[in-house]
Amino acid sequence: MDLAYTDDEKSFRNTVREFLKEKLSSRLATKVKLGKRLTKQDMEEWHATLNEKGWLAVNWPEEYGGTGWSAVQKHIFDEECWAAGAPRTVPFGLNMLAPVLMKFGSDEQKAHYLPRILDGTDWWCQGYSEPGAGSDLASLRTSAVREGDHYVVNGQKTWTTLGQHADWIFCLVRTSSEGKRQEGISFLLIDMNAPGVTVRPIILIDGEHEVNEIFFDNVKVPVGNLVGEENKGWTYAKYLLTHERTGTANIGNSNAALEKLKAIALEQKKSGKPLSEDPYFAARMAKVEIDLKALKTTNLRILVDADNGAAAGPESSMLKVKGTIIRQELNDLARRALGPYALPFSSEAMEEGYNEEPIGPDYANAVAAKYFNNRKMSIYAGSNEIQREIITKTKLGL
Amino acid sequence: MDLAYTDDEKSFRNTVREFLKEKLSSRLATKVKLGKRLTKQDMEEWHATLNEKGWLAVNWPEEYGGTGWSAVQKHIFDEECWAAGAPRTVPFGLNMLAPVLMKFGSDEQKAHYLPRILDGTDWWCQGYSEPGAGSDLASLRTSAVREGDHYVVNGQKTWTTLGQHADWIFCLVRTSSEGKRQEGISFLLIDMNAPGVTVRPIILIDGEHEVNEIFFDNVKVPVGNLVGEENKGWTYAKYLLTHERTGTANIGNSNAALEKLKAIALEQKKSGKPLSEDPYFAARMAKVEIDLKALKTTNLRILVDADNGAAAGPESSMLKVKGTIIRQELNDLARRALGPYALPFSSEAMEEGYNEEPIGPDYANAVAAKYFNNRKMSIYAGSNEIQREIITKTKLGL
Amino acid sequence: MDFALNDDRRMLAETLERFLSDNYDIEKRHGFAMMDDGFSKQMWEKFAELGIIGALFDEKAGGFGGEGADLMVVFEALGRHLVVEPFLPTLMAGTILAGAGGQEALLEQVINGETAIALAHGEPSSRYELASVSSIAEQSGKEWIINGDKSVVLGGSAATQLVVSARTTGEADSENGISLFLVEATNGVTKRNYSTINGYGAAEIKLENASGILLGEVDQGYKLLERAYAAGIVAISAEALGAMHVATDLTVEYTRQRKQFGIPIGKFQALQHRMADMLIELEQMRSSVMNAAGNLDKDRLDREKEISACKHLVGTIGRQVAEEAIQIHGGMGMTWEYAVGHFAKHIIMIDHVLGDTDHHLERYIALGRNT
Amino acid sequence: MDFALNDDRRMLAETLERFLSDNYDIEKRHGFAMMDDGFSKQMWEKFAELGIIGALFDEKAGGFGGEGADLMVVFEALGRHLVVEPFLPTLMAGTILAGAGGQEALLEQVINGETAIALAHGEPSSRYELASVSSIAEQSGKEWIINGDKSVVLGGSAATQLVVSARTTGEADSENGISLFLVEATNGVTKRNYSTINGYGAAEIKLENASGILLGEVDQGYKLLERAYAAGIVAISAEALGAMHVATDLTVEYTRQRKQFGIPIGKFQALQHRMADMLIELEQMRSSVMNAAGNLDKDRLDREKEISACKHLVGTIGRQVAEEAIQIHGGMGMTWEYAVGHFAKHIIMIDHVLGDTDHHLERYIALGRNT
Repeated sequence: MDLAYTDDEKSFRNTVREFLKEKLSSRLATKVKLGKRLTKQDMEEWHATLNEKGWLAVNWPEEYGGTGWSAVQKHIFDEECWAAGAPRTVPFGLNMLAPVLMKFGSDEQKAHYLPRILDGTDWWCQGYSEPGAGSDLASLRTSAVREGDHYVVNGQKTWTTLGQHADWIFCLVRTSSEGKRQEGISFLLIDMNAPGVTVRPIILIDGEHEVNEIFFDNVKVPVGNLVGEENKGWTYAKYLLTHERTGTANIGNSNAALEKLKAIALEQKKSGKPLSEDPYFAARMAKVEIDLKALKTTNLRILVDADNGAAAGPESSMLKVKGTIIRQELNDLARRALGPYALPFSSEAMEEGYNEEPIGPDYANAVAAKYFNNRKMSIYAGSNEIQREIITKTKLGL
Repeated sequence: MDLAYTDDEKSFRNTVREFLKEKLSSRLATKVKLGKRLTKQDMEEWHATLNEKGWLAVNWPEEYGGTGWSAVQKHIFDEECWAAGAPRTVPFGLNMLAPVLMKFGSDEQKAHYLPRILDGTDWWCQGYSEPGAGSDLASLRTSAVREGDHYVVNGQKTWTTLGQHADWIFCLVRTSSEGKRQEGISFLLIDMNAPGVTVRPIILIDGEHEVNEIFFDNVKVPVGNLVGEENKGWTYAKYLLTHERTGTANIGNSNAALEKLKAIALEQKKSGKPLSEDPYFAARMAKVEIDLKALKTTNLRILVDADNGAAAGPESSMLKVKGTIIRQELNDLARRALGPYALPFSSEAMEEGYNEEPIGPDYANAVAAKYFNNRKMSIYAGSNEIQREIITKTKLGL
Repeated sequence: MDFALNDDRRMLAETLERFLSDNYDIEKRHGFAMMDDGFSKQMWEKFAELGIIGALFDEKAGGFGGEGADLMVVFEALGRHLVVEPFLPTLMAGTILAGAGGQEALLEQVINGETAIALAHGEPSSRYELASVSSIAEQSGKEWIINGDKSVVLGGSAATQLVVSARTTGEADSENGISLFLVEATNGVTKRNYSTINGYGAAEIKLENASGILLGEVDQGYKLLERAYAAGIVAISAEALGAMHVATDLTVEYTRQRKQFGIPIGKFQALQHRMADMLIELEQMRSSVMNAAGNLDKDRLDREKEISACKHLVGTIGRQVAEEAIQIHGGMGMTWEYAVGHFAKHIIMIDHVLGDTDHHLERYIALGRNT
Repeated sequence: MDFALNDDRRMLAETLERFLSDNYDIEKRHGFAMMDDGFSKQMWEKFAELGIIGALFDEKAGGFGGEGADLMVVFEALGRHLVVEPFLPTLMAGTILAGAGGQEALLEQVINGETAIALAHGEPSSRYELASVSSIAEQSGKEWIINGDKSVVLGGSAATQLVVSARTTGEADSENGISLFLVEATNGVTKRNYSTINGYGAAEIKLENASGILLGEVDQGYKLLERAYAAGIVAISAEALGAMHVATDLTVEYTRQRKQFGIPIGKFQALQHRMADMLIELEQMRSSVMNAAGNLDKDRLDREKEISACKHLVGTIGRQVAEEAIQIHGGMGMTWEYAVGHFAKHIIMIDHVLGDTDHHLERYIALGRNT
């Protein structure tokens, strides 16, 4: 048992830090740190920067152009990126589709799609949830009917994050209604520009356009866009769920949020003294810091185990639940730290070009909005309720 | 809307307070305040004192020798008794059996049993739970088979509080296995001295003998001891559950515990200053005080509504859940306030006669034990889980 | 002890509830919030006609209410519909005008809905400290000249008359030496208007040699302020209660309708237990609002302890109810289109108005030390 | 970064676990706790034979362990069986003897199980403050004469040699001026022995002109104490972790067996979700114990922050796990006969040993200010 980083790991951290110092523009870092709205171009710019360095696909094996990093390296990279204010990478192509293609896709699919994810040619989004199929994903109804060398797709997907930017969507669709509900599902790649695909924005309570509904009206999809075998899509989707564990715990994100919170609590004054010296507020900050410290170790333990070939268990569910609890508590403390200045909100001030004087401190505008926006964290990607089911069911075997 | 006590209510409080000053022995009050073990004689003594004044049966109508008090009067009486350190009255005969007898018992039963509850001739205990029938009470299996003018009872009851002192037990027994499980249950009064009744103590984690198992081995019970109709016992038991709402919220008990906690926190020093001045501890005390303040009003609102004839809803479940949360939090704070002196424990020091010098402060010995003992509050009388079911099911109607 | 409403108040409650049910659905509400100054002047006039503004003030002040129970009834209904019209600023500034005396004509205009007023008290560095006033007022002949910055002035955007606190003597955080002034929002008053994240009109206000009329006695403004804050806290807490009620009802109803795995999600025990806790806390919240409302005209210490207890619970129970309402709704709870998210947003942001849950917990403890 | 145990430690863990499984069921444990001084001398000798006492100390001190990871392995196993023998007092007093140097002969006896030692540090009014020492030591020739009261001395009942803290200079709560002494528990030492509520032997100790041998340097005892407390906290936290593990496992298993309404209660979703939270927090607890153990020999500030973080979590997670374990068991969890209540009791009472959850939260904050 040795909890210290090795010299190699320390030097890796320095390399990452220097890269970020050199290549992450202060324009982007400022936007991220002030919680401003990122444009499609912002995200593409950052992907390109990472790809140039060969650091975009941190979870891919080297043979496909990935970094081949260890779990600890990925963790360090994630921490440093968040600390520097780098935008997060868009996960749909990189971390969700790619592993499925690598494991179940044809050679042609791999050769065609993977490089285009890296070089930014294709922006992917995810088509899993439907209005009637949230936690109960297997009840999905979007249908794909084989007609010659095409499938004809009809139905609706929802909660599709950043779908408004996407060139492609990977979908779970129903290709059969026989057998168990899980058995008739297939994994299909659909061109967002195909006739019959419509995108409708969903506006969230903080006023942001982040998710979408996607409608399919007799959309023709070439048979070659099927991944793996017909009616086996559920297996592929489940593979993904247990496969990808980096990032579930939100460590880097929470680290950065904690640092920001500390800065706010130092600057905000309560009866003339920094809020961070208020015993009650300090206690709440310390509690979440202590939780985060423990989760960092839990996360690394699980990642290192996974690197060493440990079978996937309910661990990623644990990381998801605790990670979002911590992140959301940090959101709550940040809005609370602002006092009355949590109230004013200007949507225009979320844009880069905005240069009026801020109302209250310059870091205040996005804080309450972010609190509301991040309520999604305990809902998406398998709600915390579903994660708790997975944890106990694995343990109880009932 | 007027939240102030009326002049009549204020003067009633004074009358109660003077009675307690005069009639509650300092011997008993000291035992209660130090959390010492009460003997059967202690409890009988206090019952007799109350009965002499006509204040024993606070929930009974006057025609049966009760006080006929309003909800607010009962609340005031309860608060004052706890504040003065009076023992709580033993509820099994007074508040559990009596209302059932009054509503469903025969005239003979009422005439025979009710006066004997008041004058202390009969000590009652309750025979509901069984090893296999806790929250799922309807699955009880103790059987009563009619043979001539007797029932023959076989089976086992458990968690019978103070059953070791009891002369009589009122039981739910199975008299039929036909129809729904609830339909074959009867309400039977059984003499604890009848041949075939055995009492086995259950020792709790704090070392106390408070609950018992009761075994029935071919116990002959006269048919006249059946309350109401055969196979209708479930109705009577349910009547009781929704009927009796005074006391569910534990207001008087929690009031007294809060005052005791404040006294401990004032006397215990942390870095030379009273613990009550520690911001973090003070915050936790204030939180529970604020919760209790609100619950006091919730309780009175519900009791006054009930006095005014409001139908029973899930309110008593709400009072039970929140009341026990508050009481248990007070237990937690009290043990915490003691610091290292929560650790020493002497069972002998729980006795009245003990007069060695205490280890640590004299109020310390029972505090941790009480914390553990009171974990029962969220388990007994319908666990808090069951209460939550009742609340939502009533509200959702699903 | 009596927890029931008298007939007048029951009628007031029914009138207001009926009016809001007919005229104030969530879509209309969003529309009103988007108007100039963040509310509908037409609705405001209708509220005046219905006597709702008058219900905030007692007869001496030209109204026909003004007790804690009146505030509770009115604001709970406002909270059930997320009403954006400036009731809270009107109540707070009006309470000071009434307490100071001599402003009957202005109050009449206010009650008629003709003049909008607001209380400009908080400052950029005062956080929630009531006695923290750095703005300065100096006497110049019969007039007072005021300089200072006022921040997050709710209703400040619309108000043409401002009640302004300023220091006439003492240290920046002393209770003594605060005076109150009536200031016309014209010469020497610069407003920067904006909307709060939950949709209410507010302003940052700069006073540069603004002239004001003294309200009440010089240096003695703190008492009037504290009383206005007490009324404001009863009101905003009742408003929060109303919003929590709707958020809980929407949630319970949603779980009856929404199916997953073929059954209503309301049948899932984990959700049932959490909703049970919401329902329990909602009753606690109602009790606490009653305690605060019922003590509004009692001794200062009794009043202020109940006030701080109540506002503390608004923050904690509010957070629980708002977050659970969103979580149990799932994605739907996150959308602009569906109502529940707006209720949650308002409940949470009320924690930032008139002192948050931590502030009032600390204040409750401090008040306890004085007994 | 490596979270695995090396082979030696894995063997140690297996040996100890096997021994305890064979010899230390809950009935036997209750028997040992009822013996004189609250433990079994025979078991203590066997532990010595197995080398478990030696595993607490490094080679310089005559042991073959003593790192954080050794403590974690040993005490987690002890916690899984609620072992009542005086490992914690031995570790803490022994760490001071080893740190002070010159006590190799005594340490050898300790490691062989021949001599029982304990650390007599806490005083009736010191609560959890490490620097709060009012006992006084004065030099008289080569000897030191000590007077004072020591309270809740774990293992004090059995110990024949005591490590005693006393003030040789400075104010009653100053870190500077504390010295440590080895005191034979005979002349001038009066013990009042008792059992803690969770079944461990302890004593109130009065020192009246007791004579002691100085350990380490005069006035410089605080550092040794802090290091001994750090080791003690790693140990007792690992012990708590072991007990929490069993409490959780018993609970999960109980819900698989126990039926209500015809189905195992483990199928009830509300309980499932709460058990999921227990399991999550148990992993957090393990991580935190690892963080503390892994930093035991690092820089003081790193070490102490991890130590206080860990002990804070022992209090909060411990309370959650213990209370849920009882609650989910229902009445069974309350009985002396069934094991889970005893685990819950031990977990809760550990919060009162070496500083509780609030104390360590505050300490963690204070340590953070020093960075």
